[in-house]
Amino acid sequence: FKSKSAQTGNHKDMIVVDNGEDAPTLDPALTQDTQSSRIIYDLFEGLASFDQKMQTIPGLAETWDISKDQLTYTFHLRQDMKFSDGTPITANDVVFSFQRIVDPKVASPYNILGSNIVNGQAIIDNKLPPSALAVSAIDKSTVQIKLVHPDASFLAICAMPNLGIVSKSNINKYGNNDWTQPGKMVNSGAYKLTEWVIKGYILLSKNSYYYDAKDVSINQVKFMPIVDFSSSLSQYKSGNIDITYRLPIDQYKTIKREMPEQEHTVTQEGLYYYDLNMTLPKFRDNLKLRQALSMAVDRSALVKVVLGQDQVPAYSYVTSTVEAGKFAGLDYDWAKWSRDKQITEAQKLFKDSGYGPNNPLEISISYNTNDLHKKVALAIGSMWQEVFGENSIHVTIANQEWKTFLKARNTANYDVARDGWIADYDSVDSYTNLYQCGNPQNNSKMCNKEYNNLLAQAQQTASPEERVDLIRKAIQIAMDEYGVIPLYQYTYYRLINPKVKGYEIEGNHLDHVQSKWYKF
Amino acid sequence: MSNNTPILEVRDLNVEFKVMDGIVKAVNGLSFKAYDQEIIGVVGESGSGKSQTMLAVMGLLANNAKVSGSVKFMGQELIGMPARELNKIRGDKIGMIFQDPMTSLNPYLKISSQMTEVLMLHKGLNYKDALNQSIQMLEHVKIPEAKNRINLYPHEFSGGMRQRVMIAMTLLTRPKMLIADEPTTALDVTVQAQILQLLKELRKEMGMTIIFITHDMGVVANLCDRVNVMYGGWLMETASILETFNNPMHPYTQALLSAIPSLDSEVDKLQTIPGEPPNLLNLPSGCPFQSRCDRVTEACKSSIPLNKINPRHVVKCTLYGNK
Amino acid sequence: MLKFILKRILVSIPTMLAIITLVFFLVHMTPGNPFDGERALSPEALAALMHQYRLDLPLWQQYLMYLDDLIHGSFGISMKYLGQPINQLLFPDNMGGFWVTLQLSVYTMMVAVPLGILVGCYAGLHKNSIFDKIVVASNIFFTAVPTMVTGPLAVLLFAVTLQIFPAGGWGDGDFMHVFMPVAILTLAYTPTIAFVTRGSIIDVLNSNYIRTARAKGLPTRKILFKHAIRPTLLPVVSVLGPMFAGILVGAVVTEQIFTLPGLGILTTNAATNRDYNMIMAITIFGSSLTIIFNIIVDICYMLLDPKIKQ
Amino acid sequence: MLAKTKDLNLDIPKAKGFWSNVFKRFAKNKLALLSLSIIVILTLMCIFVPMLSSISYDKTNWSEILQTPNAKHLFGTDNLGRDLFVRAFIGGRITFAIAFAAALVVLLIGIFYGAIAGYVGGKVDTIMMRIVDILYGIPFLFFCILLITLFGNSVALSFVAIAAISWLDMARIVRGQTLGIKHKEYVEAALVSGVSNLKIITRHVIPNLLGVVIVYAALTVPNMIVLSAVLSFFGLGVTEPMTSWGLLIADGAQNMESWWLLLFPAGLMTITLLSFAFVANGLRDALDPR
Amino acid sequence: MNKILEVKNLKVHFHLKAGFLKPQKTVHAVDGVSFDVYEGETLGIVGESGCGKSSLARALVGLNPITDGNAIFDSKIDLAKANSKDWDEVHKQVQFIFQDPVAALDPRMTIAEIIAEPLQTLYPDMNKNKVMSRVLETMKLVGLSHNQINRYPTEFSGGQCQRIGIARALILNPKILICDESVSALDVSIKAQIINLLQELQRKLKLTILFISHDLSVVKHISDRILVMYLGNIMELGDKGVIYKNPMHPYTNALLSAVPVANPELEKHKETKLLEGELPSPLNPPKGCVFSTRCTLADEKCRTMRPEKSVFDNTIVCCYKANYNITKN
Ligand SMILES: Nc1ncnc2c1ncn2[C@@H]1O[C@H](COP(=O)(O)OP(=O)(O)OP(=O)(O)O)[C@@H](O)[C@H]1O
Ligand SMILES: Nc1ncnc2c1ncn2[C@@H]1O[C@H](COP(=O)(O)OP(=O)(O)OP(=O)(O)O)[C@@H](O)[C@H]1O
Ligand SMILES: [Mg+2]
Ligand SMILES: [Mg+2]
Repeated sequence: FKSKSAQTGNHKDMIVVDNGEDAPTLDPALTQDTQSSRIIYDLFEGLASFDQKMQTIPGLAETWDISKDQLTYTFHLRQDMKFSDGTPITANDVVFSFQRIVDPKVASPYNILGSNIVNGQAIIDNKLPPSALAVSAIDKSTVQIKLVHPDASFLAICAMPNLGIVSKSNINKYGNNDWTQPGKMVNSGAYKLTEWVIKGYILLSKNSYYYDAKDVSINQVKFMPIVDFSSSLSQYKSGNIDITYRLPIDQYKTIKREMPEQEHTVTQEGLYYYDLNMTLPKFRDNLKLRQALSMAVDRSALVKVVLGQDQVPAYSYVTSTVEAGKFAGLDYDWAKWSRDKQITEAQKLFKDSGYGPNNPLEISISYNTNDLHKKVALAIGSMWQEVFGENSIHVTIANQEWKTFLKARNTANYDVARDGWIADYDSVDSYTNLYQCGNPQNNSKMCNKEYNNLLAQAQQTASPEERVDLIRKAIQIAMDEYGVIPLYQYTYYRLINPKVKGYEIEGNHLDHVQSKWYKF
Repeated sequence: MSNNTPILEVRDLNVEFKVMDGIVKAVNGLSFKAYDQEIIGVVGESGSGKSQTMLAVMGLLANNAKVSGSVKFMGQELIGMPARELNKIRGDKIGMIFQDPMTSLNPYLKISSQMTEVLMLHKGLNYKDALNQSIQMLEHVKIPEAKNRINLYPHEFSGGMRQRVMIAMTLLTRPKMLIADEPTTALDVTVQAQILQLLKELRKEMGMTIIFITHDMGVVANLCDRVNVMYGGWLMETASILETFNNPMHPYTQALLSAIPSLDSEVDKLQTIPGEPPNLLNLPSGCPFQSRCDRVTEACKSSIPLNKINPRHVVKCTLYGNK
Repeated sequence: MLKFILKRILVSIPTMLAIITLVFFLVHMTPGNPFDGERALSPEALAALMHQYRLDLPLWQQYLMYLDDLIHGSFGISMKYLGQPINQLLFPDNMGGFWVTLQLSVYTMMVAVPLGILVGCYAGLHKNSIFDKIVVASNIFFTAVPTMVTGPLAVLLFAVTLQIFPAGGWGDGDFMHVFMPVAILTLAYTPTIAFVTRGSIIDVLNSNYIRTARAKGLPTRKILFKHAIRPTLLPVVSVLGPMFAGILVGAVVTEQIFTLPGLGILTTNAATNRDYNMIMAITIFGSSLTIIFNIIVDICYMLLDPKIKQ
Repeated sequence: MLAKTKDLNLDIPKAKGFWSNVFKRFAKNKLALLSLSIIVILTLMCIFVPMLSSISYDKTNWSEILQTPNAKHLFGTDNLGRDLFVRAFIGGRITFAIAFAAALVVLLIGIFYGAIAGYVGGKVDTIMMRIVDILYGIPFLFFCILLITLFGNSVALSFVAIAAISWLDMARIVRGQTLGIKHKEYVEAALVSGVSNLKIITRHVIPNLLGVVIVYAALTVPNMIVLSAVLSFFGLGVTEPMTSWGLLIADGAQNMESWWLLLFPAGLMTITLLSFAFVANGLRDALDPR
Repeated sequence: MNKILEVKNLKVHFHLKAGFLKPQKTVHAVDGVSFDVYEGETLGIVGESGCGKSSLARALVGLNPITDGNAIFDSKIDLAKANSKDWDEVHKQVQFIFQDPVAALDPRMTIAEIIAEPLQTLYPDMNKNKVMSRVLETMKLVGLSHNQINRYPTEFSGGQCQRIGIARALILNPKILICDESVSALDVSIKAQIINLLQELQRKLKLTILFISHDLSVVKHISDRILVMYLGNIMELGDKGVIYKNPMHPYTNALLSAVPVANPELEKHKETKLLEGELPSPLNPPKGCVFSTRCTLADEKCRTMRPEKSVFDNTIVCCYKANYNITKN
C-alpha cells in the first residue's frame, strides 16, 4: 500500500522542494542566506526580476528609463497590480521598500545595496532619516531613483530578494517583527505564505492577485528544511520531495549514472579558495613561498579525482564566467604548464623561500567542519607533502565549528584557511571586493594600495570598456600578491522529479529559482 | 491417627550445594514419612539440614543446589515437577512458614496485599473477602488492631509480629500440610502458647499435617506427635514424642536432651555437646556424629544401618545393630 | 508528600538561577556572535543589530535585563529567526517545536518503557538462556550502532525500497509519519531500560521474599509484576527521568534524518548560530524538565520503596 | 582430640578476599573469558597493526579511491584512497582510550558521588544532586567550544569534556540505589559496629549496587564513544587524518553505498562493545555471590 | 556499682506515613521507660512480642530516633542529644546483635570479612594474619567451623547466620553488648555454648549485657536482673531471683506460666491459661494500665489511671495489684 505522505509528495498541484535548511526570516530586508532568498523570490517581487539565464527582466516595473549619466532610473510599474490581500501596489510601497533596506532600525544585513542611492550611506550611518533616500514616487505608478555613481548592476540589484516590494500598510500594521507570520504577511510575488512550522516546513500557495497569476501553474509549494544530505536523497527517492537541495558528495557519480535524466549539475558563480594569512611574517614576507604553495596544488586532480563533481579548476581570482566572460583569461601563466613543470618550479620556489628538510615548514589548514572541506584540506595537505617532501613541510589540518572558525578567520587567527564566495548577482565586484584592503571580507588580509586605487577608478568611470580594463589590471596585481590560492569554481547538483517541467537552471549560476516557472 | 498412606513421603533425599571451596552436602539420604494429621517435630543441630530438607520439598532451593531422591506428596512426585504444576500445590495444599521473617516478607508491599493474594489466587476470593479473612487470621495470631495494621509495611512490624504475619499468611489457605520452620522463635511465651493452641485446633478442624522445625524442646513436647532428630544432614532418629523424651536412643539425641536448660534448675554452666560440628564439605565416611560421640566404635566409620527399634522408632546408629 | 514537593520546588529556584547565570555567561563568552556570517555585516548594520538585541550593553547589564524579561515570562527574541519571539518558536500555535518533540518522546517512552522492562524482566528471569544472550547482544548492538546508522538504513529499507513509510516529515502526527522515528528512538533507548531492568531483577529474584512468593504458588507472571517489580524498577526509574528529558531536547540525529520540527535540531542550530536567547530558553526549559523529572523520580522512589522517606 | 584439631587445621581454606572470589567466579564464565580475550586481541591489533603495516593510515592515494575490500586493502579504501584496515585499527586506539577513560570516570566519580549523596542524605544530598542538575543544565556543546577557545584543541581535552558529563547519570542512578540500600539492616549493623561512613559506602553500599552499576557503565561507554565523534565535529578531540571508530562510523553512515566504510568500523565497534558487555555481565555475576 | 547506662523516661515513637487524607498515626513503641544498667551486670529484657524491646535497644545505639527522654551513657553522653562524634564513641563500646540474623549480614561479603570488619575498623593497622586468627578464634567460640570462612551469608542456615552475627559482636570485646534475641535460632547445645561464652566474657571483661529474649529459661540463667515490658512500658524490674520466684505483676505471672517445658507428659496435661481479652495496640494505647485490657485482676481504676512505679524490696512494679500478688504467694 502507498503511504499517505508519498501521496502528499505526489500531490497534483503541490511541489515539494528541499530547501536545505530552515529559512531564518521571510522579511526581504533581512534575508542574507540562500534559504530565505529562495522563498522570498516566490513571495515578493522586485522592480526587476531574474530569468533562468541570470538575466534581468521586468518585474513589478514593466519598463524603465535610465538617464544618460546612468545616475537616474525611472521605473514604470505595471497597471492595477495588487498585493495578495487585494490592496493595490503603489509607488509608495516601492519607496517604502527601498527605505527599509537602509533604515538602521530595520538593520538590514544588505543595506549595502542602498548605499549607492543618493543619501543612502548617510541614512545607513544614521545621519539622515530614511525619508531622505533619493527614491521617490513621481505618481502612483512611477518611481524615480537617483544614484551616486554609475552602476552597471543596479537593475540586478533591483531584482535582488532584499528589494522585493512589500506592503507599507501591512508592515505598519503589524510592526517590523510580527508581519512575517502566516496569516499576517501580505505578498507581492507569485505566492503567498500559508503555513510556517519552524524546522518543519514552509507552505506557500498561489497568489491569485499576482499580475501573472494565470501563468502560475503550480498551486502550492512546500519547502522542507532537510539538513542531512543522505536524508535528502532518500526522501527524494521515496517520492517525498520533488527537488533536492544538496546531496551526498560521494554519491555524485552513482546518481549521475543511475538517474541521468533527473540529475542536474550547475556551475555556480562562485569561487573556492584558500586564504594565506598575510598578517603572519612567514607568508607576508615570503612571496616565493606563497607562489610555491599555490603552484603545488594540482587543481585538476583535485577537481577530477577528489571532488569529481565537474567543478572547474580555478587559476584566477575571478571566474571566467562572470559578467558573460568579460574577465576570462586572467589565469596564472603557469596554469598551462605541464604538471611536471609546475612541480619542479614549485619545488624550486619552495627551496628558495628558505624551507627544506633542515627547516621544515609547519603549516596548518583550518576549515569549518564539513565533509567536502575536509576532503579538500586532506587532498591539498597531501599534495604539498608530496611536492615538497614530507620532511620539508608538516601539514596539520584542523576543523572548527562554524562560528568559531568564522571568528578565527576574521581575526586572522590561522595559517591557511578555507574560504569561498558566491556572487550575489552577476558582477565582478563580488570577487574584486574580496581582495581589497580593509574589506571585511578580505580574510587573507592581503593589501595592495594600487589595487584599491584601480578599483576606485573603475567605479567612477561611466565607460564600460574602461571599467573592464581597469578591473582586469587590478585583478592581475592582486593575483601577483598570491595572498589567496584559488582552487575551483563551485558546482552543485540537484535531482528533479521528471514530472516537474520548466526547470532550465543549467544556465543560472546563481540559483535564482522561482517556483512560478515550474509546471507538472 | 490413621496409619494408611502417608501424606508426605520423602525417600533418600540428598541436597548438595556448590560453593567456592567445594560441595556442601547439606542433606544426606534422608527418608521419612508424614501421615495425615500428624505433627512431626524436627529438631537437631543448627545447620543440620532441617530447613534445606523442607525447601527441597517445596522446590525452593537456592540456585547453587542439586537435589536428588524422591518426595511424594499425596502420591505425587514433587521433585522435578514443573513449576506450573507445583504452583497448584504450593501455597494451597502445602504451606511453608519461613525461618527468617524479615527477609521473607516482601518489604515493598503492604501486608494486606501480601496476604490477600494467596486467597485470591487459590481460593478465588475477591479482594474484600480476602481482606476480611486476612484480618481475621491476623487476629487469630494476636496482632493487635489488625484492621489498621494490615495496611502497614513489614518493616513497621516487630520481629515477632512479622513472624506472626508469616504464620497467618500461610494458614490462610488452610493447607493440607504445613511446614513451619522455627515459627515461634521470636514470640514471647504467651503468644507462642496461643499460636500452638491455634495450630492444634487447626490440625483437628482441617485435618492438617504439620512439620514443625524448632529448637525449643518445650514446644516439641507441647505440640508434636513424633520427632525427627537431625544431625549433619542425616536423620538420626525418629520416634514418637514419648519415646523421644523417655527413651532417646541415639547418642546425639541423648546429648541434645540433656543440654536443655530448665526454669527450675540452677546451674553454673549450661551443658553443651563438646566438639565441633561436622564439616559438610568433607563429611567423614560413616556417621557424622562420630567425632563427638563418646561411644564411638570402629564400625561408625562404615555405612550405618537404619535400625528399627519398633515400627515407630527408628535409629541410625551402630549401637543398636543386630547385636 | 505535598510538603516534599513544595520543598523541592523551592530548592529548584536557586538551582535554576545558578544554571541560568552559568549558561548566560558561558554562552556569551563563546567566540562568535549571532550575526557573524560568511558575509560580514556592514559595521552600521551590525551596530544596529547589536543595539536591537542589547548586545552592545555590558554583559552584567544584559544579564540583569534578561532576568527581568524572564520574570515577565518572556524568553526574548530569536537572533537566528530574526525578530521572532522565542516563546512563539518553542511553543508555536501550530504543530512544531516542543509539541512535536513532546509527542515523539511520549510515544517513544510509551513503547520503550514497557518493552524495555518486559524484555529486561524476561531476560533476567531466564538468565543465561539463549533469549537472554540474544537480548544482551541486540541491546549492545543497538547501542553500538547509533541512530545515525540505523536511521538512514531504516529509511533506505522501509521508505525507499519498500515504500511502506514516508521517508520523513511529521505529517499531522499520524501513525505513518510517526512510526519510523519512534521506532528508531525506541531502538536507541530500549536497550538501556532493558539492560538496567535485567541487572536489577537478577538481584531481586535472589531475595528471600521472592522465595516466599513462590512458596505461595504464585505464577511467575504474578511474582514478576507484583513482588519483583518495585525493587526492580528503582534503578530503572532513575534512568527514565534524564532519559525522557534527553529525548525531548536531544533527539537531534533522529530529527535530522526524518526532518522533524523538534527541539533537538533547534538546540544544535541555536548553538551553532549563537542564537543566545534561544539557547538560554532551551537550556532553561530543558533544565526545568530535568528538574521536574528528577522530582518525579524521587517521588517514585518514595512510592516504590516504603522505607525511603524524605 | 589433638589429632582431630590438627585435621581441622588442614581443612582451613585460605581466606579469600572479595576480589579473589570475584576473579575465580569470573574465570568460570566462558563467554566472559572469550570476550576478554577478544578485547585483548583487538587492543593488541590496535597497537601493532598501524605500527607494522606498510601502508600509513594517512596516506592518500588518488588512484585507489573507494576500493572495495581486496587483498591489498582488507577493509577497502575511503574516498581519499586511504587504507581502511589501518585506519580502523589506528582509530581503535583512541576509541579504546575513550572507552577506558569513560568507564573509569563513570565508575569512580559517578559511583562515589552518587553513593555519598545518597548515603549521607539530607542537605548534603540536596546540594550534591543540585550540582548535578546544574552541570546537566549546561549545554554541552558550549562547554566544549569554550574549552577549545580557552585551551586549544587536544585529544586530552576531549577526554576532559567527556569525563565532565559521563558520570552525571551514573551518579543519579547510584544515589537512587543507595537510598534503598542504606536502610538495609546490614548497613545498620556496620554502622553500630562503628564502621566509618566512608567504609560503609565502599564496603557495603557500593558492592551491593555494582550489579546495576556495571551494566549501566557498559551502556555509557558506547554512548561516550559516539559522543566523542560528535565532539570531533566541533573540532574537539581527534582531527583528521587521525580518526576514531565513532568518526569512521559517522563517515560511513554518510555514504552507505560504499558499505565497507560503515560495515567494518561498525562491526569492530559492535564486537568490542559486545565483548565489553559480556565481560561486564560476567563481572556482574562474579560480584554476586548468589 | 557504676551506672553505665541511665535511661530516663525514654520514648520512641514512629510516625506512620500518612495517606493523603488520613491523619498521621503514631506508634508508641516505647512510651516512657526508665531504668539503670550497671557495669558488669546482665539485664534481661522480656515481654510480649511487639512491646518495644527492639525499638528500645535500637534507640540505644542510634538506629531509632529517640522521641523524648534521656539515655545517658557512661555518665557522659546523652544519647538523645548525641552528635555523630558521640555516636562514634558509643559504637566503639557498644555492640549490638540484631534480631534478624540474615538481614543483618551483607550478602556480598564472605563471613570472614563480616566478622573481621569491626576489628579492622577499630584497629585499622592490625596485620592480616592477626585479624584472621582472631576471626578463626571467634568463629570457633560460636561453633562455626573454619572451613566456612569463604562462604557467603546466603549459604548458611538461620542459626549459623545468627552465630556469625554474634561472632561479629564479640570479636571486639565491647563494654556493652546488646543481644536482641540473639540465641533464638540456635539448637540447645550451641545456645548453651554461647551463653557460657557470654558469661565467661562477662566475668573476664566486666562486660555489661542487655539480653532481650523470649526464652525465659535462658534469661533466667544469664541475667542478674530482669526487666519486663508490655506495650512500651515497664511492668516490673528487679532481681531475677525475686521475679522468677515471686512475680508481682500479673503479666509477669502470665508469662512465666506459659513457658512450655520439655516434658511431653507434663505438657499434655498442663492447662495453659491463655491471656484473654482485647489486645491493646501501640497505635492507641489504653488510657490506664496498658495491661488492663487483658488482666484478670483489672478494675475500674486500672482502666482509667496509669499506675505509678512502686518499689517492693528492690523490685520496681507498676501495678495497683502488686500487693495482691505478694499476699497470694
Ligand atoms: N545456598 C547454600 N549454599 C551452600 N550451603 C548451604 C546453602 N544453604 C544452606 N547451606 C548449608 O546447608 C546446611 C544445612 O542448612 P539448613 O538451613 O538446612 O540448616 P538448619 O538445620 O535449618 O539450621 P538452623 O537450625 O540453623 O536453621 C548448613 O550447613 C548450611 O551452611
Ligand atoms: N519503623 C517502624 N515504623 C513503625 N512502627 C514500628 C517500626 N518499628 C517498630 N514499630 C512498631 O513498634 C512496636 C514495637 O516494636 P519492637 O520491634 O520494638 O518490638 P519487640 O518488643 O522487639 O517485639 P518482638 O519481640 O516481636 O521483636 C511494634 O508495634 C511495631 O509494630
Ligand atoms: Mg533452618
Ligand atoms: Mg524485636
